[in-house]
Amino acid sequence: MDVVFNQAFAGLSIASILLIIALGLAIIYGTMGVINLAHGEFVMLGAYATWALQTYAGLGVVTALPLVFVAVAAVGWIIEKVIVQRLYTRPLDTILATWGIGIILQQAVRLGVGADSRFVSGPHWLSGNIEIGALVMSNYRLFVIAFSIMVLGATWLLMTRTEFGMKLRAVIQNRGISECYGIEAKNVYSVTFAYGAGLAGIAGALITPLFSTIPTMGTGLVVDAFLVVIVGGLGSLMGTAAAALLIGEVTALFSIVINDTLGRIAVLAGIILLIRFRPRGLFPSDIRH
Amino acid sequence: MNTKLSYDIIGLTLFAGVILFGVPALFSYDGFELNTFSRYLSLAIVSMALALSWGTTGLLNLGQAATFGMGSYAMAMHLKLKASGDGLPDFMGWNNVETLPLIWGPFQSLTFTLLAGLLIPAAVGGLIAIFMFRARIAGVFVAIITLAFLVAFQLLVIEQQGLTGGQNGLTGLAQLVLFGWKIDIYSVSFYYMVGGCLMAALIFGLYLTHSKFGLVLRAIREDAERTRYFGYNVANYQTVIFCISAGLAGWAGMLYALVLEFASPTYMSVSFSLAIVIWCAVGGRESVLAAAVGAILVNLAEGRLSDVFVEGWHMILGVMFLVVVMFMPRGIYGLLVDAGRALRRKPASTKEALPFDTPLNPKQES
Amino acid sequence: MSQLQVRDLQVTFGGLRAVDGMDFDVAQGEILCLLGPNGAGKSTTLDLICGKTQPTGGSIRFQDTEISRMLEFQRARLGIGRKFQVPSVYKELTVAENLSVARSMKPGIWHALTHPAIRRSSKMQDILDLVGLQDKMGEPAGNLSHGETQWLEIAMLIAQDSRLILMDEPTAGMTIQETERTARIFRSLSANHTLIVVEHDMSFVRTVADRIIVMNQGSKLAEGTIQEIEANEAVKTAYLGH
Amino acid sequence: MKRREFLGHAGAFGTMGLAGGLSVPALLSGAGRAYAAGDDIPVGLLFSLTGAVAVVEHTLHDAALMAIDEINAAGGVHGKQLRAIIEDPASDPATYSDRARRLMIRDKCVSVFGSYTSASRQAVLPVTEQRENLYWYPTLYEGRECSRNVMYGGAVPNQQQDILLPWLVENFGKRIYMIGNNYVYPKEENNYCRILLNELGGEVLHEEYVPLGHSDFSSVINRIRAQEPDVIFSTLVGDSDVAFARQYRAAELDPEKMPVCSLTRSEVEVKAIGGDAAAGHFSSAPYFMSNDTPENQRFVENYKSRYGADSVTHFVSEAAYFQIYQFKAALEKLDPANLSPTAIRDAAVGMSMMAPQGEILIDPNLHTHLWPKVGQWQSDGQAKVILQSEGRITPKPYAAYPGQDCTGDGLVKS
Repeated sequence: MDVVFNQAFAGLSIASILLIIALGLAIIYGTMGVINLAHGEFVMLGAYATWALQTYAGLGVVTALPLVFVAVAAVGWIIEKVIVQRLYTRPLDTILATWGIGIILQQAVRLGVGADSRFVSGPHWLSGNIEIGALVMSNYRLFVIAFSIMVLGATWLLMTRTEFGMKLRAVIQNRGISECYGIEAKNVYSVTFAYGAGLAGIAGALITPLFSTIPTMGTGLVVDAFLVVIVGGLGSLMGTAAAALLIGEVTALFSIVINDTLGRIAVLAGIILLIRFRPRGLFPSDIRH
Repeated sequence: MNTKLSYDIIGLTLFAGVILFGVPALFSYDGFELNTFSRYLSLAIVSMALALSWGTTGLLNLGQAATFGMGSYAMAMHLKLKASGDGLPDFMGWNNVETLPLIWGPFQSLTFTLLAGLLIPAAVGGLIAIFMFRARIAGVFVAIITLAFLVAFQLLVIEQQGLTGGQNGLTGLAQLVLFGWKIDIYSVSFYYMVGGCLMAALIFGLYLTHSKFGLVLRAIREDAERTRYFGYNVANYQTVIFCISAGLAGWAGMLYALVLEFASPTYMSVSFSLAIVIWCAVGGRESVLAAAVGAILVNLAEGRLSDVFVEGWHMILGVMFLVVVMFMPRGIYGLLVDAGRALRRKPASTKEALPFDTPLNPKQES
Repeated sequence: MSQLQVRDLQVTFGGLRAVDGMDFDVAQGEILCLLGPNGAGKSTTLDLICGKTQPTGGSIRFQDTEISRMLEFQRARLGIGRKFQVPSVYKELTVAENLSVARSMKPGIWHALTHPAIRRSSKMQDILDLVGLQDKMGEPAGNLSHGETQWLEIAMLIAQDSRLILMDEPTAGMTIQETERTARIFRSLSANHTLIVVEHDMSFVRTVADRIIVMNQGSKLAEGTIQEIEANEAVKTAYLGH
Repeated sequence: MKRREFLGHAGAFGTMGLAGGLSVPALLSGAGRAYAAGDDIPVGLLFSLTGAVAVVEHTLHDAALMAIDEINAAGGVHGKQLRAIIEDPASDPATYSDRARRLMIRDKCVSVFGSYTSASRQAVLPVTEQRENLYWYPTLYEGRECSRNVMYGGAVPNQQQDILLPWLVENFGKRIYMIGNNYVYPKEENNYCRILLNELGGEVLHEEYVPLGHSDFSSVINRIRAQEPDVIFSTLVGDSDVAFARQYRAAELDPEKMPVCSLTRSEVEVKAIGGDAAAGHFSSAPYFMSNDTPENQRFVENYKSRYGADSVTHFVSEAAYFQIYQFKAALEKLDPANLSPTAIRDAAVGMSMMAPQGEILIDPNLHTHLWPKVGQWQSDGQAKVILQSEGRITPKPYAAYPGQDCTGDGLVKS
């Protein structure tokens, strides 16, 4: 029984990390239909930005978060303006272009910072565990869970309660008409892409204390995150959250019942079946047809 | 005669001339250079196979590397058995496998191996295709399902170490003996064998694209829905081209395992699969010939660049891909087509287009 | 004897009864026009016949075969052709290729694998002459003007040679002269083909229609010749609101 | 510093390579294989500078290149300079195979130094054996290989575990939890570990493998917490090990009660893990950066002055370094006009020299006699050696397979 609770927490922790990586991707994919394979590299940039801020400016992970967000969002904004913007009419080509961007970002970091793994220390005030009976929860992981829920909420508010969100939803539904009403779709897209990239940067900052910070760290993350987005349903924030939770818990469950590898294969098989029978995801949003 | 067909035949002849005579002469029949080139040629086959499903039919198969890998493992299993003599392949012993697993048995036979390397990938490709296309999965979702399949399949291959050699793959292989000819991969004749395979694959590919079958595939790429209303069973067409493409990929994989003398799960990696897509895009996804040329050019460039810029070559390649995707969406082939069109355009000599309201020929069709 | 029999045809989209108990027959060689306000279920009826939409009830018999559970391509093979509201030619294919795709008497894979993409035939030439595109054979359809594109699509329907052709607003966006020309072609088609046409342009309907069915809210409001329909009180009420 | 110099090398060699590649190469069948006929001796360096493995292989590359430059600065061998030809196999086995062919066939290197992973070594083996070249492999590995064309500079299982296991069982207990990445090296080490544990009366609580690159260990940590083993026996490599160590620490598992004993964790990984999280855990290796010998002091000093004060040396980079010196010593025994890879191999056998870890010796089976140690990591990122073998330990690549032995004549089965 203890194992079950602890695994449920582990699943929640996996889910929170998946969610925070997938959220930016979901926004970019949901609004522009761009499959951003460079998203993993944005996560990597976030991790390196955190490292740089910690090493050269002495900032802790949590204090660095806003700066990391701005830095990676700026990179995303530039990439959108220079490259992605030209490809909105060719969604499949964005797969290739963003893969190319990923290679370039990875190599740029390797040439600029070096190939070796970087060390970022976690916040000291978050070390330690909370223990409830046999359930042991790491404070830092709890923090990541709480933070990802916060980011989800903030994004939801942004989308539904602000003027920008209104414009964004208008552009998603009908770009042409929105432009007639004076909404500059181009700018809305740029800002959205930058916001998605910034979220990836935050994800990178949050996972560095747990993972290894190397130039290739993003490559493996992007496939998982993308599957979360697809399972959740196009353009649906709550769907993305539910899918992250589902995949996280199922992964944790399989990894005790079978093992991590077979568990991952089983999750992938489940995802394939789901896409086959529900291509619009578990929770398709109604805004885009 | 169809002008497109004649251009393709001229192109193929030129290409064959370069590959079969030009390249060997340029490298003075040097074993190392030809060996390097035969690697590129085998990759050209998998790239042209992708042009059939992606460029021609519009189905972006990101799992191409999986079927490629199956072919390479089929060949490697045969050669591993040959290298092990009467005993078990060494890695099985290390994984506490005591008897030869059932699926390994038939690979003793070369005939079976060659057939399996072609047909197993084709069958797997076909099954995935039926699974997807019966449900009319299209566009991005094809890419995602095939990608997820690829990741799962690679994991499975690595996991099943007793059967597959796991992360290390199948190494320590024997040389292939084909009709009593022991193949030396550094020999000119091996180069010609791979070159011959590529030519055969290209002729087959060109035949397909110039047949009515190829035409229907292009129609499906543009508008699958519309094509159904002309009575074509779109799912079947898609399935057959997926099978053919997967079979060709398996064939390329067999050659690749021969050239590199081992089979590795990295042949089934996401990055390898995307690399295939990139070769195809650089050459031109619409033409099998261009896709093959693209694979050779990118790999050649990669080889030469990595010689000059040991650390920066990845960056240069990345920039190259980006430029191609952004400014040459139809690849080198598209540039050539546009250039050809610009040359052919004669000033004001063409007849004016028929206005919509000119009287129609009243002749009634029979 | 009627070629197409539709009985108690029904479809619901999330509670909305888009087509609700349609009954009608179409005879061989007849031109039937479907009229009705927007959302009356005209296009949906065509969708149900060609297989784009699956009915939730009722039956569709084509030449004595029940087709309501068949897939699109199976119905097309039986001889049902469809023209959509938006002109849909293959823009990246040449004119000749477009016609070759449309000419699909043998749509099987084996036949396709063993035959060249384009075969010149006198029939093909006749069709091209009919629509005046004989000089544009090698031109990608995307390069054609709007008018030429319309002709190409009509040529494709002729090439397909379906016994029953379903047309959704074929004259949308046409000038008066173009509409008249189209009407002439339709009349000439009806020698060998049966047509069901959804149309708003009453002058066009007057020219071509043998019979008219007026639909409202998914069901049949009135049926008859043009004169009968124009005299029908229920139609007047539905259309003019008095 | 490092970067500029490195690119300088790369550029120069690259241009040469391009010239060679584009000019029409001589016929292979010419006057036999004239190795090193020119004024210098071509040596291949085949370490990944890009891709996932570059994290470690870059340091191996750096150490090997440093040794070559040191030798050249001291006048070279027989008055000839060593010419390092650098290739980047990009962490991809197929590229390893391709670049190895370049080095061995086109560039006619008399030896090639390279590889960290088993997969890449095995990708290079076919061409090495077929061309009778010599591949110097500096990494610890699973053993059970007996090529006559590979010089194995790293430890095999018996050299890593023979002194370690009895000490572990005596000091911490008999209940072992095994965690490793899913490939041949961890499986082999665990096989050998089980054999030793049987003799010591130990017990394996759980044996678990995660995919390479796996980075979320919450499930593993839950299981460890539930089973409460005495020791965690880890063969995780690279970023998996880093992630595991950091999450182990974040979960507040106490190294005093449940230490992780790793066969693969070195100063490189500890630098990424952070001294705090690594402190208290153990590694078994023949070399630690803190080793107190004059040879090591010189090695570490040179390395730091060349690559920066925060750079670290570790047991694989030490081997990458000393293997260049072994190579040089073998060359010195030979007639410079008549160098060949096999002659170099034969000259190297039986040779002993002072390496940073101590005096090492090349066995006739081409593996190396080493000085196994067990170190406990300190919060400054260095290891404190707490156990050292009494003498050099003989490499037995087939220690887990009775009846098989790797000798100077290759594999012998009895």
